[in-house]
Amino acid sequence: MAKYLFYPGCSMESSAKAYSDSLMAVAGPIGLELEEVEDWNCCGATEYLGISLTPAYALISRNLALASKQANGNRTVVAPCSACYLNLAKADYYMQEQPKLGVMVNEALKAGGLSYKPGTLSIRHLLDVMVYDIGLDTIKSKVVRPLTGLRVAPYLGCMVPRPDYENRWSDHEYPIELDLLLNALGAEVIDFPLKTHCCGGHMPHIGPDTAFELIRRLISSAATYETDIMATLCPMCQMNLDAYQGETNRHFGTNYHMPVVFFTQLMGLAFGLDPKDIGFGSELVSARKALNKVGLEAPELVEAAPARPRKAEGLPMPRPLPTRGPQRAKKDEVAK
Amino acid sequence: MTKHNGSKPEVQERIGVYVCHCGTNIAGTVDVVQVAEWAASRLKTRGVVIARDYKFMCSSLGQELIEKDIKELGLTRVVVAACSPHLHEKTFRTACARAGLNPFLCEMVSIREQVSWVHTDKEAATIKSQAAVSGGVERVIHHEALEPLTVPINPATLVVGGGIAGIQATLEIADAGHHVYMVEREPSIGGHMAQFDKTFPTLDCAACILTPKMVDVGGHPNVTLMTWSEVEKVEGYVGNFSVTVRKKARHVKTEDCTGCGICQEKCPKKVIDEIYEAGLGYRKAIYTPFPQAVPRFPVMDVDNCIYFEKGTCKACEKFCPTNAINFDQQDEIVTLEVGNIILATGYDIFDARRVSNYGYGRLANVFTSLEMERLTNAAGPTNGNIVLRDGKTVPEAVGIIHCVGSRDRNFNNHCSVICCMQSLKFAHMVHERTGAIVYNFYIDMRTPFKDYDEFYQRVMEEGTLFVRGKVAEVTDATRLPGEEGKLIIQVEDTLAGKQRRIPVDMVVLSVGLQPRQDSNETAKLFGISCSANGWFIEKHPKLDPVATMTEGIYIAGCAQGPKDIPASVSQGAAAAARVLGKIEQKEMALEPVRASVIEEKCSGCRICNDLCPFNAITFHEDRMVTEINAALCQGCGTCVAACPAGAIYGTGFNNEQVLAQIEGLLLLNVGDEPVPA
Amino acid sequence: MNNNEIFEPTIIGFTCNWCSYRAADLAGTARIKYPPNIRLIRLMCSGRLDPTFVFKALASGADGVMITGCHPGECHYLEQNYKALRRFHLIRRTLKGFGVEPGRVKLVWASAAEGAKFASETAVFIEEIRALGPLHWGKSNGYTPFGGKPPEFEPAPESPEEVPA
Amino acid sequence: MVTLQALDPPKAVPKLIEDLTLLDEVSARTAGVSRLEMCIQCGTCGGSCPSSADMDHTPRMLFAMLRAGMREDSLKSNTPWICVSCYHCVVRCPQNVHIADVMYTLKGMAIEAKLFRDSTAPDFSQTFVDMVEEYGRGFEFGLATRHYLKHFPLRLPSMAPMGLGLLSKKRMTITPKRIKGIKQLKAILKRAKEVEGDSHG
Repeated sequence: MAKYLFYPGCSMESSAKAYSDSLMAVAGPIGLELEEVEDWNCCGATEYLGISLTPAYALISRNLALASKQANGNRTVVAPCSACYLNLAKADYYMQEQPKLGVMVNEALKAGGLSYKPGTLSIRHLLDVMVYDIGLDTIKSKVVRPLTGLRVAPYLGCMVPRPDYENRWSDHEYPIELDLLLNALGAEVIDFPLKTHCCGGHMPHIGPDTAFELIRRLISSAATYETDIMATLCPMCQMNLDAYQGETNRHFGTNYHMPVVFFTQLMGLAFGLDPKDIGFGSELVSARKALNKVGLEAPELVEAAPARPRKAEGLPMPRPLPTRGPQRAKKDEVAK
Repeated sequence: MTKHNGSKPEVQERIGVYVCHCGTNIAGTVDVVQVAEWAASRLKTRGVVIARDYKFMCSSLGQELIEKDIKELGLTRVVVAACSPHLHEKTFRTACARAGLNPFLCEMVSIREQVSWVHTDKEAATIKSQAAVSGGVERVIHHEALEPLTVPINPATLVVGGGIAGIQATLEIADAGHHVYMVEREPSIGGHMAQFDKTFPTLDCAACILTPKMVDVGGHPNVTLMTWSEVEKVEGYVGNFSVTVRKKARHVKTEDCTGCGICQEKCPKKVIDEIYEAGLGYRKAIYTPFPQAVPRFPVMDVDNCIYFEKGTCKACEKFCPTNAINFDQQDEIVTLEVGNIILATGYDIFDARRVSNYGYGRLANVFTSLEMERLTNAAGPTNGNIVLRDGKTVPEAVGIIHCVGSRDRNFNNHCSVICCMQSLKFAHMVHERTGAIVYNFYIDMRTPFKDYDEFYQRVMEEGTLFVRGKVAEVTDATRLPGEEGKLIIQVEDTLAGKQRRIPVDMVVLSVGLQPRQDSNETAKLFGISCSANGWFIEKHPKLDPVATMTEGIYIAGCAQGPKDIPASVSQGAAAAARVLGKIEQKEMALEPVRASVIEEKCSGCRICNDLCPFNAITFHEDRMVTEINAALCQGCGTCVAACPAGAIYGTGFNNEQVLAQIEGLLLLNVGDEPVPA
Repeated sequence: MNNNEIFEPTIIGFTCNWCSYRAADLAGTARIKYPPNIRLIRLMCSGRLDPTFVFKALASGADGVMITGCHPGECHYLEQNYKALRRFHLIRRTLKGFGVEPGRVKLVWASAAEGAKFASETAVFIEEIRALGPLHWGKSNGYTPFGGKPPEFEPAPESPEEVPA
Repeated sequence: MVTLQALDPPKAVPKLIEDLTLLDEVSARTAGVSRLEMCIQCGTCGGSCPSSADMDHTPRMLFAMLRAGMREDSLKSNTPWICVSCYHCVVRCPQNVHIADVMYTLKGMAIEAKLFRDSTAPDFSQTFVDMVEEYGRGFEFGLATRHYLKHFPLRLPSMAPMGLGLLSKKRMTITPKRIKGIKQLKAILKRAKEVEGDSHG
């Protein structure tokens, strides 16, 4: 049983309830125990940082202080939301890089009877923990209904693989962790070129035209690969791609129908759980077709659609870089 | 040990102190006049009879000043306070010798590198300089007249690395009539240059200018060529190195092989050639990397050979007309005796797969510059046709990206020097061979040196489109109409201030040069230093670019830092000139810093016996004393420090000298009462 | 020394001819600044460092001693810096026995390329010694090893005249 | 005789625009070490930016303006407000400039100097922050309705189905949730604002 402190973030209670439900449903089978940080507050998303420095970092750090108090030897905090994960990790990192910031933040925390020593906690994203701690073998062993034939586009968005202060991910632009996990579920994973491109973030509220274009790029690219469903790991990405898809279609006169769900929902599906219990049905772009596809018993493996042009003849391709786990940069340094 | 209670015994020596201004280099921070005056007055009782300051002590006038004082004032010791002894110790010792004073009675103290250049407080710097002079004076009192040790210089030279720099060095020395051993780890010499097609800015064919030199090396009576070989151990010192080389088993008897190539023809195993063809072409499991290879003998790649894998095949053996194949051949260990060594071990290219946003390895039509060299080379996998990875489609638009992996803190900080010119060369060749539209994406265009900028002008005239901006990404994810089926280069055109998406068919990444991945181990093996990122460090970046801190070891070519072919050739020739100079001297004077045992004091405790890594210490059981072989001793002084009886004497760094210097540095010698000036 | 002023320690630094002395030279060539409290002695190798040198320096008025050499594995004489490392530990133990803070002796590895490291390590050590305060070896307990005597600094010389630039 | 006097009031003599304190100020107000002075103007940021088409200036250009001391022009630029915090530029920047965090700093400075041109973004941030300061948690329903009513009233009808969809699928709650330690949080933020004020002198 792997035990972690858990910082759910605001969306998990409302717009990303499907994420929360499915996570709780799959946590048990894979032996993931999550202890919620008590009375946590909002991380400020991408908004507070743009207003004022110390208050923004104090807001984030209240959570770090609460978590470190609750830690009891367990120093890893897991966050499922990209923005929460980044904000917590960023505050911890910058207070180390720039000790002055740590002093100012602690001055503020003192007013609430709290304190936090930068570097005490280790902030990790849910996917990181799933792939590197729980392990793909464990996940694979729980699969009873492989997602055979389901073409899934892995979509991570920006803030999980970047800026990646601790070098936890295999790559900043083309990380393979989500691909590996979906692969373990038996899905047919698309080599999705935009897997870490932006979903628009808060732009639907600020410059909707900008946001619609960003959403269009992702959905249309996924569509060219004949994707059945997109898997994401961030409430905001899911919200933008799912809830604003209709509006985007209207804006450009397009007619995409691309369901977007959380990767934990697909895990639940593969684990044989009831789609209802893992948040299916709450998406605005219905995932029914994709579900039907899995319901079919081992559909014929259709030699699928427009993969990258890779021919057996002609000049050989360079060999892929040997798979690198987390702490990639550190390894490179040692090699030097 | 000296007594020192403020009333030291009068010193018998007559010491001269010379303080250098070094223009304003020293005088700008240190009050040199004050230092000289202080030495003259406060160190009078310590034997100082004259103290002078002078603008440039190292100038001939400065040296004459010292010589004149030695002769006229009868100086018996000289202290020069100036720059680092590593720069001018020899200068001042020679000056002393000219005036009839044993050169080892001169001591240099550094008040430039270790005082004026690192401190800003003038008062503190002046006091520190006084202390340094004081330490030097106390030390020099205990100096002895010494005769330099001389060692004969073995005229044979080892050159490591058979690229163009090593080839040049080898030929210079061999043509001068001295023997050269050339060790190369690949099956053929030629290095990276052998892979190139054209060379900038003149567009000479690389093979046409390189092959004759390779042939010269291969057939030279003064050259022993050892390819498919690696240096394993280096012992000894300048003049007399003993180098152990592993000749890897070729599984081909070179004495019988005629280089006819039938074995390669018959070998059934095809392997991607990662080295010579940069992964774009194939070779066999028994192969010579390219037709003009020197030597002409193939090597067997046992990791891929079917016989070594499965126990059957031996096609090469069956067809070899001279029975030159030998499956049982073993590695051979050879020891070479050489006087000097030149390291020309070259560079690695940056691994473009690390810049994942450029898609190399993921997007088929993204190529590296080395692949592009092979594509343009008439002897390459496409016979010199510039085509996409499908092997046939001629691109209509090509984007060439500069600075890939260079000038980037995420990868290599340095500028790789050759990429701008190399990229311009590719632009020219794509124009010439395909008529495609060519874009060059650069951060800064760097075209120094003869005829380079003229070449840039020429490529501009040919119609290459230049975009100033570091490319953000190369992608096949289309976004706009017209992008389908293309690679899109997304970049900020910084001169227009706008983001652009430029569709092309082919992308060439001008990857940087970086130190050999094992350059640190190589440096350790030869006892030289590497910079933090792995380039070999030269003795002086401007004035001694091919020598190293270790006598007898020289460096040339890209192992020292990124450079182009002309610069590599120059360095190869320069290193050869340095070696030839040493060979001409026939013998070489070494610092007489050696340890010796004072037999009467030796108690035979044998503590020192295990401390010498050079096996210079032997113990005589019969007399129960230890002896040090001066020829083997390198003068580190570890045994001197270890001897509990003080029975080992370290010439040049004896206990009295060091202890006296400590006292001098701490100003214990000047007594309590300031002596009026 | 005036007690009201900030304590300016005097430190003796031992360097090896091949790496650390050149690192000190490189710090100079690169004009990297560090405080002037260190005075350097060149040995051929850190293996030449007789512990007596350290005790002598401390007993003669130095407040700290910095021993420097090539990095382990990079010794010009193959492995002699390991011997320096062993002696360094011995020296610290001995100092502790004498009642002197072992922190007054520091060992720094610096390659010929590490001028910046030499400068920064020196600056750090000077601050460490400044924090420890002056060493009055021989005064506190009447024990005077090696016949050394407490430091006697001469008064600072008169302010030197300006040298025209 | 006609005099030209009445046509135009006299013009002010142009002032020097260089304000060399600007770069340092931005750096000092940025979390972590900004490395802004290390920019080599290569354009990796502008090339990487997914939303640069909508920006007044590419990030690179904005950094050049900061260096040139063009305080007003750079604080007025919409660039920081269009930044979507995707961190593509941050990981690609060859000089490791903390670009995204500099954008946050510029937003804060623009708000302080009241130099933004379009209030949509600052208002959104402020509304969000107000909610968080009030409840300790984000409150999407309140945020969305308040923000859209003010800035995109015309878009509300077309957005309504989406909002209703979210509500009906229980993905939005109408009542906000307040944390227990809201007093503690308010005390912390109050002190943080004082500390922040002091740090700018």
